[in-house]
Amino acid sequence: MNEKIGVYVCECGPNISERIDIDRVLEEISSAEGVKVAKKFGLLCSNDGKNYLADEIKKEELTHLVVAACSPREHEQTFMNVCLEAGLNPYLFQLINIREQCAWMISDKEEATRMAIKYIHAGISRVTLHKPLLKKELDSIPDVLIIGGGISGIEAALCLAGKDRKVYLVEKTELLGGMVKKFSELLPYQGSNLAVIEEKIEQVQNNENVEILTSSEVEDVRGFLGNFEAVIKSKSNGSGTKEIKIGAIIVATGFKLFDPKNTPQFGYGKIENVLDALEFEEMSASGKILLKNGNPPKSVALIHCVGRNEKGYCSKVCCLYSIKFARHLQDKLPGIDVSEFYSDLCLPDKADQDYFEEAKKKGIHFIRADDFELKEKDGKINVEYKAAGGKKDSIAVDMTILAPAMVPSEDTSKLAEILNLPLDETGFFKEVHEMLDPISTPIEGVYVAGCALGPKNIPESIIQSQAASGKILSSLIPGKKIEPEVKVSEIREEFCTGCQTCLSVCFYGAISFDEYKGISVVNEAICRGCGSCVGSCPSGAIRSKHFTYPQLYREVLQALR
Amino acid sequence: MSNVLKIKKGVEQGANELLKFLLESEKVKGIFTLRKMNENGAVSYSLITHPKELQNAVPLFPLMPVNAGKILSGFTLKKAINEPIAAVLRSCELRAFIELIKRTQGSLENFLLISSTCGGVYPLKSLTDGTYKEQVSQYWESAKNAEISSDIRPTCAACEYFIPQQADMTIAIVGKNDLQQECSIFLNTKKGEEFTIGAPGNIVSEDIDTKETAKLREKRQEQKKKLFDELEKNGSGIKALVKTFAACLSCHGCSKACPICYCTLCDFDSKTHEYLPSSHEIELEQKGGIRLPPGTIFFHIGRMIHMVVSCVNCGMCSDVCPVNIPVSTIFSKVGDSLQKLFDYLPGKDIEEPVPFGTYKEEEFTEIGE
Amino acid sequence: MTATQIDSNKMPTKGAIVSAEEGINKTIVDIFKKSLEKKCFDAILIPVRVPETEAYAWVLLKDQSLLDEANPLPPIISVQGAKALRSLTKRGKMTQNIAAILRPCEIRAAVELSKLKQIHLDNISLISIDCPGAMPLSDYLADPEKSKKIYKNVLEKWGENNSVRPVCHICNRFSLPSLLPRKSEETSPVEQDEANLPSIDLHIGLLGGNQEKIFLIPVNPKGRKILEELELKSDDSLDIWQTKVSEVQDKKEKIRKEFNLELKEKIEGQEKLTAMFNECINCHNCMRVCPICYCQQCFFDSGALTLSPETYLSRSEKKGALRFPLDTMLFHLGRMSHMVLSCVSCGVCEDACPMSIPVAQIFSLVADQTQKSFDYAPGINKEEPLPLQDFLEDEFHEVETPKEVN
Amino acid sequence: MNDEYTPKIIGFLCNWCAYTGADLAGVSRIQITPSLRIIRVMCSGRIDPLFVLKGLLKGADGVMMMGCHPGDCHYQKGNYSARRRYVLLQKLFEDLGFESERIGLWWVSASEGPRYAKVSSEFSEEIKKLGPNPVREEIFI
Repeated sequence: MNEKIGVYVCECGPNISERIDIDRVLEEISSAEGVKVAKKFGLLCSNDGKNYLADEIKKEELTHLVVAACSPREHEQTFMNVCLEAGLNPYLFQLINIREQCAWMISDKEEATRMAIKYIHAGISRVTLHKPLLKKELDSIPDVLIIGGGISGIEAALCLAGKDRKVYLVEKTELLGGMVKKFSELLPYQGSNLAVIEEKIEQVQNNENVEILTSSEVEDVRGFLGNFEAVIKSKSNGSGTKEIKIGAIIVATGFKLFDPKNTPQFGYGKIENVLDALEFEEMSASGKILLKNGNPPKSVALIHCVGRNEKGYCSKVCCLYSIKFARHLQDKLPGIDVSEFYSDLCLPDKADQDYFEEAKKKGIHFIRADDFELKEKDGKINVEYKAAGGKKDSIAVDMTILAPAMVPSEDTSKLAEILNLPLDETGFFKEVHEMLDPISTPIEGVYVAGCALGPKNIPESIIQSQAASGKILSSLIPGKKIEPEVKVSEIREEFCTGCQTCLSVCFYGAISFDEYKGISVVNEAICRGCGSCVGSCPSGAIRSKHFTYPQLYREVLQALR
Repeated sequence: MSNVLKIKKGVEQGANELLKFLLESEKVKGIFTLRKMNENGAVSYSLITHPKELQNAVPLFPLMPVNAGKILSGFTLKKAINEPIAAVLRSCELRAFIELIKRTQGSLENFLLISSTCGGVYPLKSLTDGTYKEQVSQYWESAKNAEISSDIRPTCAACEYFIPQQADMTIAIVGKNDLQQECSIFLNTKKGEEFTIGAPGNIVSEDIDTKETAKLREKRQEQKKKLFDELEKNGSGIKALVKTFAACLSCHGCSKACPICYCTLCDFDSKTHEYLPSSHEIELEQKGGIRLPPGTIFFHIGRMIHMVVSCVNCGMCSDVCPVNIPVSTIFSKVGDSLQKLFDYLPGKDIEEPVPFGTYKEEEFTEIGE
Repeated sequence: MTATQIDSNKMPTKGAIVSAEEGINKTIVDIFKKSLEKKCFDAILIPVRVPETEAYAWVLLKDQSLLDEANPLPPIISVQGAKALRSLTKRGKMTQNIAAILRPCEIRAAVELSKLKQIHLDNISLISIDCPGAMPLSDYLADPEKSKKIYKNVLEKWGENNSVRPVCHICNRFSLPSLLPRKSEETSPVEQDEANLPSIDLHIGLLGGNQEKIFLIPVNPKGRKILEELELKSDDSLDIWQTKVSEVQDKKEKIRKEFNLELKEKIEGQEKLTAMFNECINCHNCMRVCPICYCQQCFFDSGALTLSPETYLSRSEKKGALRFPLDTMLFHLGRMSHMVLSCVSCGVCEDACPMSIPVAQIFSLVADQTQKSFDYAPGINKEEPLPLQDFLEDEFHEVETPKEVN
Repeated sequence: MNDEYTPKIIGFLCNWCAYTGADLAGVSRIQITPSLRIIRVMCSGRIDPLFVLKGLLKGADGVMMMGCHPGDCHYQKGNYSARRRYVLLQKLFEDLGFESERIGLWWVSASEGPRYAKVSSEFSEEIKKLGPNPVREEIFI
């Protein structure tokens, strides 16, 4: 072996120098096999430090670099860049964490020093087994697939098309607009006039960057960020399928309403004139708010939170639209008696409170209650309930409008399977991080926006669509190559027996089976390098680059010296 | 209750009768079964395509030269067979075959699977030293009385899965007191029934699980317990393992004979686990002495980690071990408890995923907290 | 002359005679304890009995106390010593000085492996010992106590007690010095030029010592140095040893001839051989324990021979039945063709065969003939190239097609 | 056994949660006994049971596996595979009469510096009680 390993210990100001006897470290390790130089430096991550390292690599003609400093989570990349500019492959470098793991954690200087030496020895014997790895670059397709032609999908389409991206907008039904299309009006302070929605739909339809595929569904998706292939099945024109190539995907499949039949106490489907929210929206949109017998209702009960207990979450928007309904009824049918039955009021946005207060002024009764039981009683609906105080009570009304929970739309789970996305316990898509990364999914290049993630109002959905578009515009730039993970798994053909165990533990679908050769094959562009497959391969045929068995084994041995 | 084909002949002749019928009626293209190779009793599996060769067929012969599951896997590794072939295997061989198929090491397609309620087999040694000749005489007697026939392999004497899973037909042996007069062939599947249409003999309806089978299962379970307890005599822990594997030649014959060890090149035979002279010298410094070749225990436990959840206790490992290490006993002991832990019975259900290709989010939740 | 014939005049004539009242084993062990004290070696490779068992394992040891259970000549060969040595030095040479005490066939396998770059002999002193043969593994395992008694007798009645394995019973290479290469007919191995040192440094002679003394025989300067360091004079005469060796040698040669003739009878002709291998269950134990079979991945395990089911069917239809596992014959003959020229007839293959097929006997018979035809003796001379890595221009004309046909 | 004895413990930590958590412990200057040698892997799913076995047979007194809490795996489900493999090892060691207390699995999130310090110190104490791994003296493994 003719390695020329350079070992550089960072004093990290006082952080390391005061708690570890660096000189002893140097004298211990300078004799290790393959080590050409062992030196210390004040602050290696400073510009001086980086220049110093770069010069050293060139001057000493180092074949491998070992830096003992802080956590790789902090400065691994920094020093890899140094290697790069000094003409040393950045993967022939190992950063040893003697700050967090030794200096800062072990009070006794002796011990800390001893531990540091151990770590560095391990690093040295490991680095000699490192293989130079090369960054790969792949062309990327800037086009985007949007699944779902509701308001979220439309908004995203407009954002992206506005930046000259080709967009495929796939909608299951015959027409765009989704749920919003069914609404009679928006909240007044949202510009109650539905025309704004119509405008958006029109804009999309007239935008030549947007290819609209209605009555269509996504059947299959293969590939990875920048290079997806999707199969779109159209139900209308003789169920033909269409193959498209895109670089990113936005899922905006929205929601559907909880079926009140699952909560029989509300009599939905059994008792006449018990409607759910959407049915009422359509009714009022049609301008004819009538009972089955053709007469307008004189009294209406609105019941919130239908299915909330069953689902276990608040659907956020029901309170507001129920108030909207109440005021709508008052406007259209003067003198009508309207009662709102709620258990908790959810009025999150700044304008909501006033809207609610006004409603109360207008004489709408707000009754806090639960344990409902609706019965038909001589042509009317008798709403029995337990009031807040706990006392049982009831009123008879002509019409009841239920506000059911929002639940994931049809075939959400099917789509999740196709895209290999996780769902949360409520059945909606699961974001990477509710707070820090609320629209990304574990699959790079696939985003979710709007009610597909859970109950939302229109503004929130629009914000998310814009956010998703922004993510795509900033990560998928036309002409710019994408650099997939380098520390991926590789399969040594001659050892692979083709048992396909690895396929079953790969959560990215990065491994496929080559029927002809009878072996598994890793798609390095999809692989994220987690190494689960490696841990599962009995033949030892899979290797995770930069974390191979021998490399880790060297660390084990050194740990036990 | 299932339909049973009764052939009015001794069980062995009856079985041959069945095979003869299947081949002559051209319901199957060939028959895969044990065949006599010479007079000192050597038998080996054969694919028989001509009826005349059936005269040497000994489908129920109580010896297991190799695990047939391994053979059939190699047979169908490249692709599935496209014409029906009848294969006569024992319960553990069938289970092995199914485990292998789960790992895409073969295909069940177009196989007519014929098995038997298994009385166990004799160790290969008894063939080489000729002792099986007198033993075999009482084999059928004890099978008939649902006894554990003496001198069968310890693994077999302790096997409770002698009623095959997933076979199309099962030739009943255990506890059949009319063995010498008639051969009862249980038709477990539609396939089994179709293939026997027009076969000699009459159909009756019977249940394969009987008092006798229950009785034998009990005896075997007791035997199993005894067998496992015997392992304790070496004590436990690393000392015990060292004693148990003291004579190991590192020939890895156990893994070569194991049907579940399907790797073309065993990880433990690969360069990955070779030692550099320097690491030898480090260890020599630490211990004052090292065993060569190294890694004896590492190999056996390592192999265990790789395959034991799928171990079908076929006993081949012990049978081929040149130094009589009770490999199969150790593996079945560990296998037993791990399979219980993952609620997995190897070879029971071809749809059931292998424990390490899958997981449940809600399992073992107490761990790691 | 082929290396198998002994010319006792050419054998080393001087060595150290050490008395062995406390028994051969103890005497030898004590010598090696001393060698550790005197730092002749850093470590010693020798069979050691595994505590609380009757098994023997190879141990590379520094710690003298481990030598208490050591036995340079156990009743059995468990792992072939060359295999142990290979596992130690396959990936490179040792930096420490190591003495390896091996049986002649193990030494020879080691030398073959070093030619095949599977063993690095640097810093390793090979020390051979007169070998009365080993007992069949199965016999020993069946009753260790009895076997040990028998083996004592084997050592006493050298060459007569045939409870050793057949290949051992007919082994004519039981004492290495008799086979060592020489610069010229006149010189004894000790007077070798440095360039062509024999594979072993030291030999432990037992023959002729009838359990009362042993002979430490240096076969090169290094061997002499070792004796000096052990404060042993190496100028005792070795006549008794020599005479006994050649005496046993003659006996063995005779037994060998007869035995091989009979064996030939038994196996010659395809049918007989097929019948013999018909019992093979394809476990490949023979290959796995064979010291010469060094391939990481044996071709016959590689799956290269796996065919499509159709092919198997049609093959079966030709004969009416097709035996599985397939290609057992192909395996044995193929393996033979791969390694028989280097076969040292150590017999471990036969020991490991669960079907008791006389593999070793067959292989050693074939080895005998093929090696003769190349005038090659495996593992005798480090410098002698492997027959198939070497050729003479003027050889095997008999296999050529006649140049002119009239 | 003397008080000087600090056990040799190997810890396989996943890069995203456990290792970051360990760093946090350092940043928060939480002091621990210097018995644990960390080996960083990308995901707990990468931890090959053979590493754990090898570690113990090579004389480690204990082996720790640490990964993200269930549901938080950076690679979605890697830690579930890890958990199964750990359970396998645990049981297998029990069945073989090994001291299965010498191996352990813990979920440690990136923010759980204190938890990291706690579990590693506690484990180290446990191992101290067990004493050195008997394998260290064993020549015939």
